[in-house]
Amino acid sequence: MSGSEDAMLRRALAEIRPWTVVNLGIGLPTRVGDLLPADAPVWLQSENGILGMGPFPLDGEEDAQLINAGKQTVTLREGASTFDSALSFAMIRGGHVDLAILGALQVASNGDLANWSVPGGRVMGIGGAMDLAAGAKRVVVLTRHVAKDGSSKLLGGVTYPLTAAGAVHRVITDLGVFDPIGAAFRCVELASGVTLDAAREQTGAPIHP
Amino acid sequence: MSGSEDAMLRRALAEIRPWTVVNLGIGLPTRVGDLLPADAPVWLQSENGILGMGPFPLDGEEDAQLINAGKQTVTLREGASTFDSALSFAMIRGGHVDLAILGALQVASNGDLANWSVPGGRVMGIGGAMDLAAGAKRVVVLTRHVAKDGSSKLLGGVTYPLTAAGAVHRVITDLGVFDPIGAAFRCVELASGVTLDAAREQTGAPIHP
Amino acid sequence: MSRGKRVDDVASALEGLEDGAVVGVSGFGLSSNPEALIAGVLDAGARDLTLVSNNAGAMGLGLATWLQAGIVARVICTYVGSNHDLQRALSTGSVSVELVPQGTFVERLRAAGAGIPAFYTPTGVGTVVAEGKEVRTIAGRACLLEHALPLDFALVRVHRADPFGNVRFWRTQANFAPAMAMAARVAVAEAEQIVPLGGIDADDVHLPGAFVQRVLHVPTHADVIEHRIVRPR
Amino acid sequence: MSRGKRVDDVASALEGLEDGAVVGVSGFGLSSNPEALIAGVLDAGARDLTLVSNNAGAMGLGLATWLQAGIVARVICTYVGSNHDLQRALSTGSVSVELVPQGTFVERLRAAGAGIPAFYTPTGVGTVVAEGKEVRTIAGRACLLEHALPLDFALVRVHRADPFGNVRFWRTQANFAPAMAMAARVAVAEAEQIVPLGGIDADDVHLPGAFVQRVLHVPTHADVIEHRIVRPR
Repeated sequence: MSGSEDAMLRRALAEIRPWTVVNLGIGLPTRVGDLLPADAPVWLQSENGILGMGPFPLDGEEDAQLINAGKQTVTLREGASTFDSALSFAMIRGGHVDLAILGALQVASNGDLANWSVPGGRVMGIGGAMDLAAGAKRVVVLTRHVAKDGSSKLLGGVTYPLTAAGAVHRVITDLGVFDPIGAAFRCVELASGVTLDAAREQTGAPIHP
Repeated sequence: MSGSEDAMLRRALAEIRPWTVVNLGIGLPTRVGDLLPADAPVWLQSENGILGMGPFPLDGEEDAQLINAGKQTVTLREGASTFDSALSFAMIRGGHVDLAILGALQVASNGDLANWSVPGGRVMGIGGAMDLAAGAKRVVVLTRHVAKDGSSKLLGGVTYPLTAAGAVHRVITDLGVFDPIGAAFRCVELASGVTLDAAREQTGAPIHP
Repeated sequence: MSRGKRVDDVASALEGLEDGAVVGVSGFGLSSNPEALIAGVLDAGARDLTLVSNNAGAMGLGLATWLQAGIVARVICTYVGSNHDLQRALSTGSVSVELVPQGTFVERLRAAGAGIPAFYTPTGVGTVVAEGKEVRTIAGRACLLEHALPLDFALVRVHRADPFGNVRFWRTQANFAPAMAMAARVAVAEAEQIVPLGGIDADDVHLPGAFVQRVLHVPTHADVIEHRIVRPR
Repeated sequence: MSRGKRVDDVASALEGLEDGAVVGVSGFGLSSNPEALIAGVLDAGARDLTLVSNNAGAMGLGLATWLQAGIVARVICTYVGSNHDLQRALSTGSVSVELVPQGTFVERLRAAGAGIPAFYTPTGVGTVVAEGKEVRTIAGRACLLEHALPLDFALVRVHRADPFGNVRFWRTQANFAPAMAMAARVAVAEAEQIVPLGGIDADDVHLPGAFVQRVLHVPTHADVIEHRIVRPR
């Protein structure tokens, strides 16, 4: 793990309040869960039907029918519950997930999120992405600020296929924390050693201090 | 119980097939359940959240939180399940109740049913009546042929507030068994000692033999 | 045992209940009532309530005491029956009453909790229930458009709860409780038993804690039976 | 033990499965698959199927074998991911694929089973999913009209079943099974364990037998794990 990723994960962790329900998207967001103390009163939701995921199983204790939405073997914490997908998405769409931490391909300053499809790329599918983005009470995006091709992921408007409009409340990147406020992002904080000007240079939308 | 009521109940019982789900309305229909052998593989549904009602409890074994939709203390048979009202009405409205045996104030030859409200009378409420009539796979009405005021309950059209349109498949009365077929009822069978002419005299719609 | 969502008393359980609130209360007639919470609302001082309940009490008991106390402005229910207080309120017009088919009633609550703002149902087409509603033919069948019914508070009776608000029901106790809890901004579970986290196996939870905001332990209840029918021994 | 809805073999379980049928199959990737029924469909001879499944198989296994065999004309799913057979079918156009958000996917199944012909959801507004669909603002929020998704057959994996078809699931095994069973004309439960009537307490039934038409006992499964992640001991 790079230093910046570690800082990103810890900053995302700080968004989590006790006794709440949190859904962590596939990839970097999933790893936020690894930082949670085992006895933290936080209930990780997995859209395939778990509220209260625990850590990965001990070697030899994995159960093929106890997986998360990334199809990884997982465990249950004390006070967990299992249920079917209809109830799971009632929970998600109905606003009972307090916080979703999701990955992104692009986020716009108006809160639009694109995280399911790259034009011309392989079709991966939608899964629970649209429901989570549209339904969670609070949506925090956790992503590197700049894509591998050098383009900024924080833009004035998304150009990739939309996941949900106006859905994102906060973006945590390796450069800092930015809230979409309409025509611009507001800079909530900057990562260690990052200047506002540097962040602005790498962002496709205005950033207000 | 009068002889004719006994015959009506037994005729209604003959509508019930093994390994099916049956909802019995309040009043006379409920009493059809009393005729079922204890081990009959029939699952009585109660819209407040039971599939598989058993007989009334033994004195002293009643449970205030195990009641039927008529708020009577009941028991569970082997293989029963309990659930919430959302699932219960999903079962009803979704066509998973094979047979509903319901009471009626009026039934029309086009299958229209009125069984929840008398104009000018006390408002009793709708309860599950409209969902059961609209949702059950097969609706059989069990009622006396003629109301206490001498008017026929089997009519060319209902005049009381409608419960559900075109919902009724069969009517079992003290005069016989009659299927709504549109502009008329078809006489399926006559009760012992009842002539077709006698049934016609007491019916507000044509009866085809 | 961790405190979690547990509250110490009825007053804390009802904190934030304001005049004009829309309050759902589970139970079927007098069966499976959250009795302490129902009594507590009388003391809480909130008035002009919209009561969402299948029967709104019976025999002068339960939610009928709210009608007697005059704190209810509007009732959304499915059945009036022998609830004399509601009959009286209906005939004098002291409260407005919206009668809803029971399946539509619970589906509207479930919809509110599940993020479904409206749905179509065949139930009620051509009846008084259809008045003023959009009718649309879908897949060859006429349907009514019905809207979600969100609640400010849900007061629900449960058998067992843990500090996160995971819940189990007993027999026909669930009825409208899950849908109401889902539909509510604040769902309060009146639990006969409290168990620690892990006291209910994950596969045995009837309603996950995500849908419950407060848990109140009330070990004993009057549990009046409306129609006690028994077989002789 | 009473026979009830139990069938003796896969062929009996799939009786009546015809060309062009709409078949829902539960499971999340290769987890919790009704493996015997999936294999049985290859032998049953029905073609031109519409497959309703979250992933339509993975790693060339499970439902991917249906794609390989060319018996599927259309897939309704939520995720393609690393299902190479589905990727190939997509790119060659050999099957038509309808991608649905997972919440809408399961709600459409649940709606079909619950007698709700259509509903509104905020999910997918402004996205490719909205193409050709009615958009309507309800309670201030733009929503899509989505229709029920009824099935001819549902093939679902369950942990335990009794002869009436009452069912329990294990851990994350349920996923789409309850909604699919509800949505289907014929729901077949592939059960690891069979218990007599009464073997599941009424309060412990996850899916009542009203939603299950046939029960097939299949005690062992391959249960391939796609991403085995463990902590060292």
